[in-house]
Amino acid sequence: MSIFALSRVKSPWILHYDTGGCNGCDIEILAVLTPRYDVERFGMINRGNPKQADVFLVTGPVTKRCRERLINLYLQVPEPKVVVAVGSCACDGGVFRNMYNVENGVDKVIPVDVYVPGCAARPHQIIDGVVKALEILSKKTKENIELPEYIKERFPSLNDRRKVLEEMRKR
Amino acid sequence: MASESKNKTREIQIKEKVYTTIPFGSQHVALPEPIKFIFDTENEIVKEIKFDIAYVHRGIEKALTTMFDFRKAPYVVGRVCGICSAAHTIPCAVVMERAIGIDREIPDRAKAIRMIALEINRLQSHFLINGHLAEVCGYENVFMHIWRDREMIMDLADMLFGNRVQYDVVCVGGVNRDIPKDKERVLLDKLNEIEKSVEFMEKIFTKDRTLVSRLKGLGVVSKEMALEYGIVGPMARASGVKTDCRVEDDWGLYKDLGFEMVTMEEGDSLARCLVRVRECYESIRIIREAIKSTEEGEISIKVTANPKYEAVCRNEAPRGELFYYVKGTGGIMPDRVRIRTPTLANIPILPEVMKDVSYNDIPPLLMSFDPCIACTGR
Amino acid sequence: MLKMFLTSVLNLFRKPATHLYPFEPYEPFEDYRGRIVWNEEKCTFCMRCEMVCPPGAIKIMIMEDDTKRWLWNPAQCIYCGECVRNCPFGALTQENQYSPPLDKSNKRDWSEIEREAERLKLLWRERLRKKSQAKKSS
Amino acid sequence: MKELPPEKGIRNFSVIETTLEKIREKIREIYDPKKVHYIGVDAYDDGNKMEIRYWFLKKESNVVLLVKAPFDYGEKVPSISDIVKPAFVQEWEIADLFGINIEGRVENFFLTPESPRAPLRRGDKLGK
Repeated sequence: MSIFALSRVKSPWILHYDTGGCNGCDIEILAVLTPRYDVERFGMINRGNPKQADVFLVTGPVTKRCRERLINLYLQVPEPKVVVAVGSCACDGGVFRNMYNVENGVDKVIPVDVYVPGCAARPHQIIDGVVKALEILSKKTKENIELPEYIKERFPSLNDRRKVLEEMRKR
Repeated sequence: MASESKNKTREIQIKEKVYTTIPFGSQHVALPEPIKFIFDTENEIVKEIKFDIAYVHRGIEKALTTMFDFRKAPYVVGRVCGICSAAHTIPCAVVMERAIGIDREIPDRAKAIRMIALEINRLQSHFLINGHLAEVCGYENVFMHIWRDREMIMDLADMLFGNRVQYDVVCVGGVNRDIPKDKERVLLDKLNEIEKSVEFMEKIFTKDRTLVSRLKGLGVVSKEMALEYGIVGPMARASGVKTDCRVEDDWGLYKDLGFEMVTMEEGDSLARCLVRVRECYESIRIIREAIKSTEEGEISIKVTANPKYEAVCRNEAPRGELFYYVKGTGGIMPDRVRIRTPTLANIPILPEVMKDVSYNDIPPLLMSFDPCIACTGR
Repeated sequence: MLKMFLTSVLNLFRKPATHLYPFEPYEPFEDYRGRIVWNEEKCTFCMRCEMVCPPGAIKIMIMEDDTKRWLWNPAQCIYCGECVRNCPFGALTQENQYSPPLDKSNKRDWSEIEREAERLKLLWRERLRKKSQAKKSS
Repeated sequence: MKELPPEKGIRNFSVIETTLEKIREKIREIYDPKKVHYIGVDAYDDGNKMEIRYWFLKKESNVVLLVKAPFDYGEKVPSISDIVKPAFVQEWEIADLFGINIEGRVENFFLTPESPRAPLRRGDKLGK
């Protein structure tokens, strides 16, 4: 299936969360939505609601305070979903690697499907990354979800996961 | 005594009944960055505000004294904030030069290129926040227009410095990339186009009925209040406070080029917005003058010593005064680096301004203050 | 009203602002700071690039048989160009092409490489010391 | 308690040295919102003693002013947020980052329970 056909079949909606980066990639993600690059050509809309999202764009090196929120958001996005780490600091920590309040990248906390390098990532790179993410999304179904050990340990059964979510919401 | 305590508990009970708590953030459509406000509202009128600004705390101040030597410092502090990256790298480089004792020897061409980087940075930041403000007001059309024109400035930065967001052009001892003659010509041509789009922006923000009626009289900051809370940047200038670090500190050539400060008296959201629009003209003028005033030549000097003195530098970032302090000990890493970012000075006034404002006016009011959380958290 | 009508009619004939990126190719500006390219013939493994790199995206591995490898992590690099400017032999250059996105199959585990490089460097220093001791004794 | 003049080219700010008891009086004396702009609060730890520092700007002469007072670890530091209104945010910040006991501080304003305690401190570790 070509990219164009794929994008016609699916209209992926984007959820974007900044986990403590420098805003550089965030403004580039916003720029992707504006007339010059106009990612709405692929049917993509940026929505703040995790329950409606398919593609989860994460920027930033994951500070300790953002970590719980990131896991919470990740669990709220319905399956199948793809996670795109945008920018060097989301991939491997970037300049913030090994600072005391930083987790060194998104993949230490939640599973990541596509890594977009660049500091700050260009709109072209983000489009490339999202297109690649859509390829992965088309292969994913609800059955073949691979949960990472980190999340499995924390939430062994689905019921537990729901309970933890409710507790998080109360906080 | 007993009746007093009874009264108090009754008051609390009434409070609990009437006040509705609305969390805003840390993940929200109107916010590209993580910041959290908790509003206690009474019939949609905000009564109490609590804020949490530390989602982005990474520990850069500590890392600058333990992980990176002073030559790498400008590249690291550029990542404090991506929107005002040049505004961070310049004072960092200047303060290191002052701590070494070579700040008088920086060539004029390097100073001019630093100024061009800073002003291009300011232009794109002002375009960004004004577009975002229009979007938050529900005027998506203007948002798209302004962001389309902003791409011209991003292209300029891309052409001159090699990256759209992180310029990385400033290093300790000067700059590491010159602007050749043919690029200067393209830059001057593009500036005319940008000036046209600034005119368009000014027309919209002064004449459009929807935007003006939405923003006028919203979140008024009087001059006394601005002085008392020590707010900085375009927000202070919109209240009539004459403060601009470009003329107060002498790292650049602003005094030689004749700098005019833009101030307004109203102090409401519209004034803050218009100050930013009018500053764009001044920025464009400064870029032109900076190109004219210097010839191609030496752009950097060799740095051989390590920082050994104490020094401060104040710089006007797009959001206001940016303060850097460095204490060197003669080693390769400084002893203490303090970064006081503009938003840190503008945050204390927010609960005061947001009190007794209707909840649906909060997003435009917040955006007119232009908070940059990546700066605040560091 | 008339003005509005005129603008909308004119807009029909104006070129669209959108750049249809994945279908239309894009050529970056000629000195865009993109990928770092390493020239093996010119490199003397002086370790300068590793020293000046702010995020630590360049690692030089000295294997146990004294062969050397130059490793660069595109997902860690901040593309500042400091290594290129500081290379005394011109072995590093910066292309104007940006890095393609990576996925699980082609992304390196950088923390493992960092650990390995540190371990190998310690071994190398040990070997150097032994060599110099042997020279002294002879 | 005397004001040291700025040294040109080396240190471009002037210093007022005072003690912890007198710092509130001193700041009340010099601070006037119309003439003096408040910049920020900072602390410094040299391994033996700590220092609290307040940065101001004299608007007329454009001179940056530093008011500093040394104190021992664990000593209670008075807050100046009733004299200088916007000081509270940065006071809470450095209280967290240096583990200083400032009046009216909020726990975990900048740090998180999981992050290291008082990361910028050098000597006399917390929880010892």
